[in-house]
Amino acid sequence: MSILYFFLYLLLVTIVGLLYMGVARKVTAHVQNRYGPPIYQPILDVLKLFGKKDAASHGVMHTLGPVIAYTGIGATLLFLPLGNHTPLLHFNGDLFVVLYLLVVGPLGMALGAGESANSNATIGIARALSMMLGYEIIFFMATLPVFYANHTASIYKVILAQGTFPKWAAIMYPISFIAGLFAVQGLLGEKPFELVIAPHEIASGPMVEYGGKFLGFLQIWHAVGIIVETGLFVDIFFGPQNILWFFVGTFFVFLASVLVNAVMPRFRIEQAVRFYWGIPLLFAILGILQVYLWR
Amino acid sequence: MNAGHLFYGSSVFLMVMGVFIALTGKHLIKILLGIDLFDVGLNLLIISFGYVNGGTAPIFSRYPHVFKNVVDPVPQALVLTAIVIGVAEIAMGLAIVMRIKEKFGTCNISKLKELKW
Amino acid sequence: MVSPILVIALSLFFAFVIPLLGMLSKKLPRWVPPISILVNLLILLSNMDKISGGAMLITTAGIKPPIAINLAIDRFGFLFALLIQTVGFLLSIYYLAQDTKDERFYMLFLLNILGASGIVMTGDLFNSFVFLEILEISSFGLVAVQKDKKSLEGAFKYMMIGAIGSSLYLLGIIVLYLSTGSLNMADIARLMPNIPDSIKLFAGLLFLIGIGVEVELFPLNAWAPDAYEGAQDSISTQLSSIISKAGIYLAARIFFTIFNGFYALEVVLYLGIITFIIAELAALMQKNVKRMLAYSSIGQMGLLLFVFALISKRADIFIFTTIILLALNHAFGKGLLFLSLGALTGGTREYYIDSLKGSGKSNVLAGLLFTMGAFTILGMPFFFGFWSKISALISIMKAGYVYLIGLVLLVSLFEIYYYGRVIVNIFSGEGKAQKTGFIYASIMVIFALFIIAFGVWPHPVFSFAHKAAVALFERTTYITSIMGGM
Amino acid sequence: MIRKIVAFIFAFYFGFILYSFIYTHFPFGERPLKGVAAHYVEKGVQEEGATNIVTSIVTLYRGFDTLGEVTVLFLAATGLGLLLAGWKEEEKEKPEPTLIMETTTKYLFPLVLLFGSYIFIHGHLTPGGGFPAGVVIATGYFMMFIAQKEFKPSEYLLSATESFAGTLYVITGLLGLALAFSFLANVAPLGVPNTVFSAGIIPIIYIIIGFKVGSEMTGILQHMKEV
Amino acid sequence: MTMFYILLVFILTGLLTLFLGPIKVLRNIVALLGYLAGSALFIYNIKPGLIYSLNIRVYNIHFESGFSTVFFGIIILAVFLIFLLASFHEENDGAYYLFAFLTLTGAIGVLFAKDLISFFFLFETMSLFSFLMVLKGKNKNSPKSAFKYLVWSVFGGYAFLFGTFLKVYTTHSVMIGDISFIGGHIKLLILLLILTPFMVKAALMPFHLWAPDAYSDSKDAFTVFFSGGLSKIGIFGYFIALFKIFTEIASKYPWFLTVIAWLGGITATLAGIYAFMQDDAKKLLAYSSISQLGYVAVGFGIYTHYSVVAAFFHALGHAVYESLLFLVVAGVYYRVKTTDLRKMGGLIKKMPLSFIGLLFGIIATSGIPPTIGFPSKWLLYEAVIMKGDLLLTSLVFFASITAFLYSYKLVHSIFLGKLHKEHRDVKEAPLGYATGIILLLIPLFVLGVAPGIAVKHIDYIIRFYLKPELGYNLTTMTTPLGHVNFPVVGIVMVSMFVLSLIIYFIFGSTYKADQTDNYTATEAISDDFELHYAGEFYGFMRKAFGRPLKWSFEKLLNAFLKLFAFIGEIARGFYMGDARVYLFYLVLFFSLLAYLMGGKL
Repeated sequence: MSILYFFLYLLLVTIVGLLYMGVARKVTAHVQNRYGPPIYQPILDVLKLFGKKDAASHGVMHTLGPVIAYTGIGATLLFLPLGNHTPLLHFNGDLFVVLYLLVVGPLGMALGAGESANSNATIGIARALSMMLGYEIIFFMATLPVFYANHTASIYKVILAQGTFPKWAAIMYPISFIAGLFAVQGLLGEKPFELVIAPHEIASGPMVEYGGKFLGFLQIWHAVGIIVETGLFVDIFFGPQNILWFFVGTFFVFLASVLVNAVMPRFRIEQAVRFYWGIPLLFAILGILQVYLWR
Repeated sequence: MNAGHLFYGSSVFLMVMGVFIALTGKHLIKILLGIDLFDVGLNLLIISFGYVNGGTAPIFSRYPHVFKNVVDPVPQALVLTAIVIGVAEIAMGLAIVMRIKEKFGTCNISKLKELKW
Repeated sequence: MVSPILVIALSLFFAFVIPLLGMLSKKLPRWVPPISILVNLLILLSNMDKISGGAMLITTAGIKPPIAINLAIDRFGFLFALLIQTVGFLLSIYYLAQDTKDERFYMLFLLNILGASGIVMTGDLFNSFVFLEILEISSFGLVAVQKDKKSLEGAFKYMMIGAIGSSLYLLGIIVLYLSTGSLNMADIARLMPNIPDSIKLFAGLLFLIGIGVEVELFPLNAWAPDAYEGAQDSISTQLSSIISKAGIYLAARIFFTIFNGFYALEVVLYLGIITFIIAELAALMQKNVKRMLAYSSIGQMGLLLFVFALISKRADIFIFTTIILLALNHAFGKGLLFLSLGALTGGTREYYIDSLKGSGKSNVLAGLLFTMGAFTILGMPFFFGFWSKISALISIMKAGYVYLIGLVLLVSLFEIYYYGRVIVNIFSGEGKAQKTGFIYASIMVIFALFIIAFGVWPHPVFSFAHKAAVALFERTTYITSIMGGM
Repeated sequence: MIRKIVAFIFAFYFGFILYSFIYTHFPFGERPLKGVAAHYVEKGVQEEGATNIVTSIVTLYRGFDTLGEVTVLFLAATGLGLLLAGWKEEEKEKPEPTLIMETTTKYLFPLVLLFGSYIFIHGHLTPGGGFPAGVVIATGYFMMFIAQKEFKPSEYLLSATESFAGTLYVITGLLGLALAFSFLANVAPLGVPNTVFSAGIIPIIYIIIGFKVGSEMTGILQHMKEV
Repeated sequence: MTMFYILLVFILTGLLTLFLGPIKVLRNIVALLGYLAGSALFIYNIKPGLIYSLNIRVYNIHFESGFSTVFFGIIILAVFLIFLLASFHEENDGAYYLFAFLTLTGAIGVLFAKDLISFFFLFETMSLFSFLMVLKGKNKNSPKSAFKYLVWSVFGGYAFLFGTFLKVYTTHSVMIGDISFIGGHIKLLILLLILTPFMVKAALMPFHLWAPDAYSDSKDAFTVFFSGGLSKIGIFGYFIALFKIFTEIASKYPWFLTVIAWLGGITATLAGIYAFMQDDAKKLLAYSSISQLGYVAVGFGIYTHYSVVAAFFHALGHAVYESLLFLVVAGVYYRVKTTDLRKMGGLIKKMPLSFIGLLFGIIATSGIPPTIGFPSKWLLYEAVIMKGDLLLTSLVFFASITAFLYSYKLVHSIFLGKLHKEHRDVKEAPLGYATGIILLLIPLFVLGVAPGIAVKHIDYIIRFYLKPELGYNLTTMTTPLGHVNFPVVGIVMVSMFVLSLIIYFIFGSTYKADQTDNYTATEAISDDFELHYAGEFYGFMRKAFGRPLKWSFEKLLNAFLKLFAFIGEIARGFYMGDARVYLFYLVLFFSLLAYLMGGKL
């Protein structure tokens, strides 16, 4: 029974994620004064990709890469509470489990892309990993005060502790929240941190050698990724009390990110990393100081 | 001014001159002579230590008549040894100097600067 | 009953015989030193059991001390005599394998060993001066024997300082004679309390300079690097393993047994540590490996003297055990270093660190032996040096200078630095192939075996050194065993 | 100049210290004989039979020193020989000795040798002994070196004398060890003091020393001359 | 007595291999047999609580075994087995095994030592022979690196010795025992001095300067033991110093622990950054090793039951995956004769087992579940947050991000990307390496899923010193902050993987494409075309870090050394005069002393 439940869960999140992507394209198009594709377009794309007869593979790892990527993000999803809704699997100390599982996806993709022997792919990966030095640390530092203040390492407990509006972490720890917002932009890989894909520069980076069902995998990986990443942020800073609220929260966070994306140019990689070590880091540290002062 | 000043003074003076020459001399043989002078001064000093007021040489030529008042024989015996040792030292030194003169072509001490590094 | 005086008498006899033998055949003289020293060793060993607490008294001219000269061998002196003869024996074997030389060289060598053994065996102060002179004069000759610029210069410098130093030593003896009326060490030691302090001070100062030259004490040791560098390798071995050891013996005898630690020892305490520091600092940047070893040798002697002088702060037998261990370690370790350095250079007398590059690879044995020598000097475990170093530190601690241990260790770190640099250098790059003769190699291996055997199982050495230290420590026993119950 | 001044200051400071020390502590001639010196003066003649106390000290009481002393001289001679061996002789203008010198030295030489022998034979009776005697003998040779152009004693002979005398000295000492259980013990009969055949082994040792020192000094002089 | 015999067995094995030198097979067999004999003795006979002493005249050697002895002993012996397996294929000679076994003797002996002098003896033995091992090394730089290693380890050893003497002086006991009762601040000095060699061995900054060079320039097989085994002595030393010697450090000098923790954090971070800037596989791994050891220091610095368990477990994990990584690199070097990351690539097809080894090695290094790297990192984060040092937590987190960077660089540059032309005939690493890889993969997973096996033992070691707070059983851990069930994480991942595979197999088919069959923006490429992106990997990060990357302790140290060299030159000037000057010293000395004695004359 629970396995079936899990399938539905995964399917739901995947579809919602794909729809978010559709929204993103639509919004960006409107911002740029274009019409844009329909919102469901990414779903069609994925179906088409999976429907392709065959796909080129450069080797075992190249084949397994997208599979591992989806494995990682799927496993993460299981530990992520969608609002007040108890996650499928949970135990109290899951923050670090989530954080580490979150890495499995990029790692799988990186391994797969690496084997393709295409320099564009590897450069993309190198950028992706380097970017982590920027946004991951900021994200982590931004969320730490929340966990610290609630004396737990469980995301679920943090949600429970926040309850309703005035107790939102976003309001209690605004400095950390701002730092977290910066981090989310990088976490989602949107402009100005769109260095990994950088279509004009490195031909969509890690994805360059992927086609057919591999690309399909990567698409749904990305889709779930959007939900998981924004969801983590929303869980921690807004404490969504139900699943609807969760999706509303993730949607708005994502929308904000997309809007920024639409108007921003792209950083160079070292600029991006250094950017994170500037103001966001300051905010993150101030956030930590704030929680020290309040306790 | 008693005899003590004379004997001690002159032998110490010899020693001082020996040191002074060894310190300031440029020529190797001069330095060796300085050292020798030092030795000589020392030997004289040792001999003068052995003097006993009014004493005679410790040779009892009219044995069995024994003089009670003789000078100390021990420093004399020691000096005998010391002189010979001094001679040996100087002889060895001279041999070295001769070789130095041959190898370096000079006896100037400030030219002996092979051993530095 | 084989009288230990034969050690000296027979050596002299053999030395005098060498020219006669040289007239018969050019090959004969080189066999004299090994035979002579072997006989000496046998004589010494046959007397091993007879020497117990106190000193063994051997009169000359059939008259009891203090009237006549006597030999006084206690366990301390016996140990040093054994050390000197052993190293001497090994070196004499080494010379056996060298090219034909003037037979007078063997005479000089034999007399050098004789002088050192005489110093450690005699019980008479003036007699020790005579032997000291024998030792010194033969050393000048041996240093200069190469007859090239460096050796001559080294010999001359050594001679100048040595001559003045020993003259002052003589003056010291005379001062003591004038105040006690005796030249016998035990007798003087007995009468020492009667001498006014000011005379003691002055005599101590004179002895300090005289012995300081021999034991390479700080301001008086400037000749040492030059002489070590100028001399050929085996002679450098001799300088560090034999001559300086005789100096140590003399220092212990005079400053402890005679002066009973009065004044001069305190000066030695400071000068010892200063010597250690300055010499190690000087070695730090030295490019000429042989000169570096010389500095290291001076440094080790400084440490040894420092430890020795601690006795003035705290009377403890352990301190004497330590100096014996240090002396043994230094004798074998430094000897091995000089010899293996000679093997590494292949007799070219090119000692610069760059010219040694890769020599340890082409001559693996010599390289390894050099490394072993360095390790024992550095006090690495499984080498004898470990125990001597630990003992030295324990002695320093016992005397209450616990913070000085830090300083000593810091300075030892310099040692690691410069020895490590050489070791690394000889094992990197490619050197030209050279070979070491069988005898040469086996001599070095015997040195190394001593170091390792003592290092792995130090128990016998400890007990031997301890007994010797007791003999040195109990000066009243020494005095009564020479002078009779007084 | 500065060097000289500094050296002067320090050398004189050294002298000043030394002088003031000895002058305060060992006033000249006011020291009574004590310790071993007193013993030598009182008992020396009975014990060893030599009227010259210094001699008996040198050869017997402190005979071991003398053996060492002889060794030092021997060492110097051999060392010198070793260092100067293989010297490349340079041709130098040497002044021709005059006829007077040549002739007188020829006659004087045996006399000098005789005088030297006299000194070492009477060493235990009168001032002198083996060392001065040896030097006197060497002086004789020195005279010959200067005055006679062709004079050249056999190196072999010198060396053999030297070695032989040395070995004899040691053997004498060993005799003492064998007969009286003490090295250099006076084993020969003491005889009547103040006669030539007295004082046991002292004359023997002095004769040996005389030969030895004579040959060694001559050897040294000869080596030096050849350079 | 057994303890002594174990050491004796190792020493004798070393000597035997030296004398059986000429025949390689015989040597290998003897080494293996000797090792097996020694470790069998260890495993069957060493129980906590054994005591043995041996008298050598002045000194008494005291041995004692405790829980920590068994724990570290087994780690070291296990890693040594891996080293032996790999070294069968290395170029070795008699002295090679002699040095290796004596190093082992020292390392195992240190675990037994009960008094500080024996400890020092065995510790120096270990340092000395590992130095010789590095000196024998594999390339031109080895002697230089060995020199660096020697100087550093002796520096540590001497500091330890100084500390020992201070302790003996103040407490009159040479045993490893408590010093917290000593008055004054000298006990802190003692602690610091005693801790120094372990900080050096565990390459804690700023004592790490020797490590990258020594690790990368020693023989590949030995590096496995060097990094995996010997660094554990450093950890053991932390334990000895902080728990056995200064038991009340937490209450008396809490700031000292904080400093250690922060040093650990800085080490982890900076070493991680240096690691991903390296272009040499072994250098990269060396820095990674240093970085991982930094976490251990953090664990000790936090000084709670959780953190110390985490530190111990991390040390264990470090032994497993760092050995694995070095072993794989050794195998690769054996085949392709280079460790330069820019000269390899695409070896996955040729050396699949090695790839799997390296892959799981880096996964464990990065701390991704369900491998051995995860439990310790999880616990460490919880511990640091509980301590309340959020900045340190962030620093440690930053360090673990760098782990992803260098891990990927390593695996990509060696195994992924384009295969070089000259490597087309490369075969899988030989049997010894393969065995080693498989042997190491077992604990890598087993302990990752069931950490309780080890945690139980660790708890025994430290529960005597710290209040046991961590709740654990075979597969779970519980702290006040949270709870984790390791097999569940593993099962989730495996089942998710299976699901993804099913999706993969449902749709479409794949065909194999050649490596040159690539998107290159219409440029035609041939076999010779350099497609592999390995040079200047993360090169842009140099710009990101900018100037601070150029700062280094080494430069500071060199400046310091120059000062000493200058003093040395001055000291040497003393010995450069002519004979008259030397005589002048003599006269001066006389005058000075006479002047000082002054009126007394």
